[in-house]
Amino acid sequence: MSLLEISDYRLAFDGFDGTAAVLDGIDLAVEAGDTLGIVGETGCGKSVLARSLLQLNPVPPARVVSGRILFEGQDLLRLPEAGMRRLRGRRIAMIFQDPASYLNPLLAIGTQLVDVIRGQDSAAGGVVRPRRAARALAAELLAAVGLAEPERLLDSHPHQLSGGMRQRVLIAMALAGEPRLLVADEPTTALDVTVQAQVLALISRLVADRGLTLILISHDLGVIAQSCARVAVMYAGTVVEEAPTAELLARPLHPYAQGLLAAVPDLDRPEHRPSGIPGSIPNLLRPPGGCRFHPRCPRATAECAATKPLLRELAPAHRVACHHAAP
Amino acid sequence: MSHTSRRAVLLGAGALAALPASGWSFERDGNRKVLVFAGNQGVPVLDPHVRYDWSTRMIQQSVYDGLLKYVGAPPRIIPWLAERYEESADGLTYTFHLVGNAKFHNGDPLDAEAVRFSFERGLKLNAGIAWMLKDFLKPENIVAVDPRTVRFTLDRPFAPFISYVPWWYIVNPKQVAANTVDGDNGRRWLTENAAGSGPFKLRRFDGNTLIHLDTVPDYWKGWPMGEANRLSGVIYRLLREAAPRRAALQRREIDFGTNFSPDDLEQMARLPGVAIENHAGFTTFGIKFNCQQGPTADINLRKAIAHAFDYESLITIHNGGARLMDSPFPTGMAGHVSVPDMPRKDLEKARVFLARSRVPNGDIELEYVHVQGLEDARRIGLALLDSLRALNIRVNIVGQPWTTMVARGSKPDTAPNMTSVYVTPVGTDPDTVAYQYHRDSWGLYYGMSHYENPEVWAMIAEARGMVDQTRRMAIYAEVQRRIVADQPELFGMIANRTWARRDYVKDFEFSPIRFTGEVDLYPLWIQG
Amino acid sequence: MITYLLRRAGLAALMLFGLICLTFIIANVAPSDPAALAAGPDAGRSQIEQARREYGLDRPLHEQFLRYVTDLTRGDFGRSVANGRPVGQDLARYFPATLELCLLAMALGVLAGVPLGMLSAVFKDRWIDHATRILAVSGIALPPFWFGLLLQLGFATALGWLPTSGRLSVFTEPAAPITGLLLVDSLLRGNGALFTEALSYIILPAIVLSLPCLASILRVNRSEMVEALRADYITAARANGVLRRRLIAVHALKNAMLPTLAIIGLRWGWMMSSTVLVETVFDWPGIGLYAVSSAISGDFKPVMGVTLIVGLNFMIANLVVDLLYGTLDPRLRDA
Amino acid sequence: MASRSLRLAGFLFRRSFASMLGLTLVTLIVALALLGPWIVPYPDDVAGATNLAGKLQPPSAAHWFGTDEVGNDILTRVIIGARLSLLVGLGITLAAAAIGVPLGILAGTAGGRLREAIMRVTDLFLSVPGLVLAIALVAALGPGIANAMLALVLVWWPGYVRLAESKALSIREEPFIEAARVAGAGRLRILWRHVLPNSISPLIVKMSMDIGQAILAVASLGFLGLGAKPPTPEWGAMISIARGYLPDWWWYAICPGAFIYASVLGFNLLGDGLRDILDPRSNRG
Repeated sequence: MSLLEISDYRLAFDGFDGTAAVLDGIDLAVEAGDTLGIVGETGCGKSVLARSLLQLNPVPPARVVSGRILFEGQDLLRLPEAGMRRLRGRRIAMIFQDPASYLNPLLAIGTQLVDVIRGQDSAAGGVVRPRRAARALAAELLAAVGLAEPERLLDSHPHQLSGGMRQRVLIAMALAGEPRLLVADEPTTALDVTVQAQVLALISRLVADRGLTLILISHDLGVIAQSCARVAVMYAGTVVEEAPTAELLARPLHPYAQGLLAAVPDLDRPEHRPSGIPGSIPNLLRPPGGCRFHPRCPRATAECAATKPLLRELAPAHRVACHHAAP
Repeated sequence: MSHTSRRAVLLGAGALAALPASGWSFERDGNRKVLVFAGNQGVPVLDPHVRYDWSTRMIQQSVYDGLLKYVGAPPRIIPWLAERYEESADGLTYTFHLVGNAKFHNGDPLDAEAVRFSFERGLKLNAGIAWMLKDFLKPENIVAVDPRTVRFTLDRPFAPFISYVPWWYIVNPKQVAANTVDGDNGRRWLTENAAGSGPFKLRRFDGNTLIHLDTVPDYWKGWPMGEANRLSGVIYRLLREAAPRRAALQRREIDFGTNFSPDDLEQMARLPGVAIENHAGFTTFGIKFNCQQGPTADINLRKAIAHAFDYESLITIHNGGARLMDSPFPTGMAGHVSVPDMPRKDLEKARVFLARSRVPNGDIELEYVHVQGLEDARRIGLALLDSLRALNIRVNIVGQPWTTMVARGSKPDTAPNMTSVYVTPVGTDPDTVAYQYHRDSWGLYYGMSHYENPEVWAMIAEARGMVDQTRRMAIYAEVQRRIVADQPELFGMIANRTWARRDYVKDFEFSPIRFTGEVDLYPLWIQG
Repeated sequence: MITYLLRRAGLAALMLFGLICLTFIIANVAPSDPAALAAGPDAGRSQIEQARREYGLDRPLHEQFLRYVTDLTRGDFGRSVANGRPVGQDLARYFPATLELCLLAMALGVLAGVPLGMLSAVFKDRWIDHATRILAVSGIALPPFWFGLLLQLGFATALGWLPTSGRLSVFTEPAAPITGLLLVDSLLRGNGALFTEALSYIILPAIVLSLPCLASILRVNRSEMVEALRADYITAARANGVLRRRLIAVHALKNAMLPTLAIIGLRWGWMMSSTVLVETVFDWPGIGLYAVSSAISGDFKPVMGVTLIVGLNFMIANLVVDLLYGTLDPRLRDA
Repeated sequence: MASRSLRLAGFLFRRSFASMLGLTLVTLIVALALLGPWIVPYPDDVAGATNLAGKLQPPSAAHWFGTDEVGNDILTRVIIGARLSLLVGLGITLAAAAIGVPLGILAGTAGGRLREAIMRVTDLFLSVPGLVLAIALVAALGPGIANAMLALVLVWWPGYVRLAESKALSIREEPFIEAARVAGAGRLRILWRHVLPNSISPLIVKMSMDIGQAILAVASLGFLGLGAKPPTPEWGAMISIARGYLPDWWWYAICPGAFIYASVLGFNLLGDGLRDILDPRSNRG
């Protein structure tokens, strides 16, 4: 059994203008120890998917239409909030995009960490450790993410920290409950390029050292290529291709994935200008029928508009949802 | 702090809910009782030579004594600190002989010097009561002949002299001297303290909330109800609004209350254990016309209004508890005559007068000013407005603070067309009322009409200096007729004086000379 | 921070002077004659003139103003023409009652408003949210004088559970004040009976006075809580397993409390002004009642004094809020 | 797009129970005020007719809310009172806005000393205890609706200066203003074309709430005996008189109070609802 198994997961957002089919039949499996990257343009639903794992999408407007998300054999979609609370942080933890806004501006770093630690204790149902003990652990965690002078840091407030430090604090928080699965939602997007690399390296090291399973979400294939063994490409609420990273980079099969790769500037060959994909992402209130990519697809046919392509395994561990894709 | 059955009940809210208005009793202090009296007006200044109004004088009368005292209905003047007095034949010299045993609360004897000092102080401060005597009496003409005799020599005869003497309270000169700051003659100190000899002494004084008086056990005059029944004291409680005052009486939180509306009294009369005091009053209500300026300077318009007004409404507003005035003088005042042909509602006549006036078709607006917050005056304004619609005259009803009203009334140019004024004569002498129609009263609140009739003025001036009472009264009879003929005001009514009390309060003694609401606390006691 | 405070204090002083000018102008546009009030009802003309001289009302206006301002700097608010007492003395006498009433009302407002606001935000768009919302708007819409009368009618007259008006039973002679606040004094002296009694008198007016303030606090707190609960840092804390009650009561509330604090400061200023109505209804011997009865009788020095005290109180409240902001928000603390 | 946002506004508004309640109440009060003279049972009773024989009668078929102390029909007076209250509420709000908004925009766009001066004066008036000042002013000028309104406008306008100033300040930084300035548009034109329209939403919200508060404030002055002159039917003054007739004639106080409550509640709920749609970010209590 996989650590995480998502099948036929459909999520809709109800609004004044109608219902947006934000996630449309997601099928994904993550084995323990796996590192999976999810890539796609802004608005393709990758963050919504990531938040689904912790049931953080606000209800309403979010509404589960169908599907299952099995984590360690438990269906998260049917788990009551109380059960979910026991999972958050302890089994599945998450780090976020913009560390400035994901840290409480008014609380000291220490307080935030201690609250996380004690929250975990309480969720575990055991003894909640006293504040002092929690604080000691917090300092350890800060040290573990490579922050100097953790004791002093505990008493400082987020605005006194640099972006990279804040992201490290967030990572420390995520580690507090010794989770099995770490979901990182664009963890480096808001950071400087140099800091980005450091943070990514830190994540990779932690994953390796602690035997974590990682789901890394990014719009940047380069970031994923650095840290993930496998990658899934999302387009407009569907997974269009899933493959080992090297395989996908070498041989993308879905026209969208191909377009995405072409959009990456190749520093080695400056004359090769990124081509991009014509058209824009569809309005999910009235998504195109059949394959959601067909209005922008150079290879679209009548079939594409009529029937939705399912993920087919075209090569070992390489699955594509396209009528026309061939190995 | 005293142990009180009432407070215990008050705090035990549950017990209270179970026992609505039963098991409550007057306050006890030891085995004596405290009477609680509630009124709507504070006592800003207690100094007897600086200020008086009904609530103030009620407390002053309790803590101070005068040479003489008004009692009963009709009001009589009885000896008090002075056991007797003599008046010289020329009406200039008055000699008072003091009782021998009167003493101030601090034990000092009350002697002739104290009396002289007090009158001198009253005249010198030139406030409050000073107006009564200051034109006829100079401080140096008051002489303490011996410790028990004081002699007053007036500048010229002044017939009302004795009628004002009861309001001149005697203060302890030693205490005043001890508390004089910056030569203020003890004024600051006496505002909230007392230096008197009266039946009560001050225990607690907050003129805006509550005044607690204790009875003086060895009051020099003794206690009429007997030592056994003497109260422990009286609390004057300020309850500005009628509804809480009424609720308090119902719940026996207070034993005596004043300033209830006629409608309230009617309802309260039905409550068990509540007794209503309802007595013919002495306070006239009139609507003063501005006789010098504006449309009302026209006597025909004044007459038209006087004949258009629905006088019955005055009675209805008081639920029957009022009499219409039949003279500018209140009934019961010496010299009062019932003037024939007092205007009463007669629209025919009113229209005839209107036709003779400068505004034969009406179509004007007249201002009617009353003291802000006086509910009866406001309602009378509404009745006036309704009445004058028949003459096509509009009425603008304006409530103004006392100070504004007085300021406006001080000059004919600014005096309103019509001003509603209540007047309580301070003494029983007819001059008290008559002089309000004299030129000298122009601009004072009772002189807002700026009434002009030199013949009448001369008669009034002459009468106040006359010694022959029969001739005097004849002049006053003529004065009353002349004033009615000139119609400087719409003569209204005299409302009854009313109080509500618990029925266990005994020996209330009514005297119309007191102000509306004012009660003589001295004879009161609680039975049971 | 220090310079900022000095600047603020300077501005406050300037505004206080403006307030003095304003009240002085208003008091003197009146066509009334304070000397007539000072002299008493039956006073003759010479007595009125004497009173006018005594109170300096015969001086030219600019001279009166100068004297008023110089007196104020010595803490002298002038004399009331109604009773000749120094207004400062009366203010000192009545202010504690108002302060006690406002403090209790504010405590009620905060203690009820903040939790209700939280509750409303947590259960946003559910029935409990709708109910608290109507309650909140009602708190602002209910005429305090009318609501006070209704409460009197119900709890005092009909049920007889509580006294109708006043601050203490007439038979209770309070000992010399320590703080002037009866509830506090009675506790300091360990006098439980007095405490219960004082409480029974203060509770109705305090409830009436607290309503608008409760409503404001509730509204601001609710919307700020809604905002805070939507914030990223709450999502992150939630994702990391911070306890729900800690999340709401500390993480979100602390952020919501800053704007709530601002409204509390603002409301404190308004409350001192609206005690006028509540004190009138409940015969509460505070500065509001003092101001109204003085204004109605045309005695303006007390009204000016009360206006100054209330204005000063408002400025101080604003200053305190600023300071609190500085200490509570670490971003401002460092700035 | 405009029609869509309009539809969205309508959708949000209809979804909110409180907003709909507010709209209903306001509509009812406005309708009563407009139709008052034609629907009241005793139109004479507001002009000063007295009927002392029929005073203080309890509610009955002839007088749904009973009669008052001079025998006037309370329902009639309360309904006609709605006109006065609405007019006064509207008048105070409009006057305050008419003074405050131009000053605020001026302060926000002019900057410098002028802004400093305007804002300091505004702060001064904001720190004035409103009701106490109004009481003092009315006591000085004499009671009457006009003076009560004057007093309330005096304490009401600063709020609008604050609002307009902050809007103008925030808009001043917007690129399109920069563009307009570069394009040579005069200051007045910029004010008129850009700043004002952008301040409209919060302004509408504030005014809608202020009408309610102004009605309440006038009633408060009326209650203290500083409002309308008799026989003008004014809710607060009615309660003030009715207070003397508690508890036996309780209906006298209940009815006008309920109307004040309903109308202030209505305008506040309406304003609240409008704010949720027009100006969702602000949340002044």
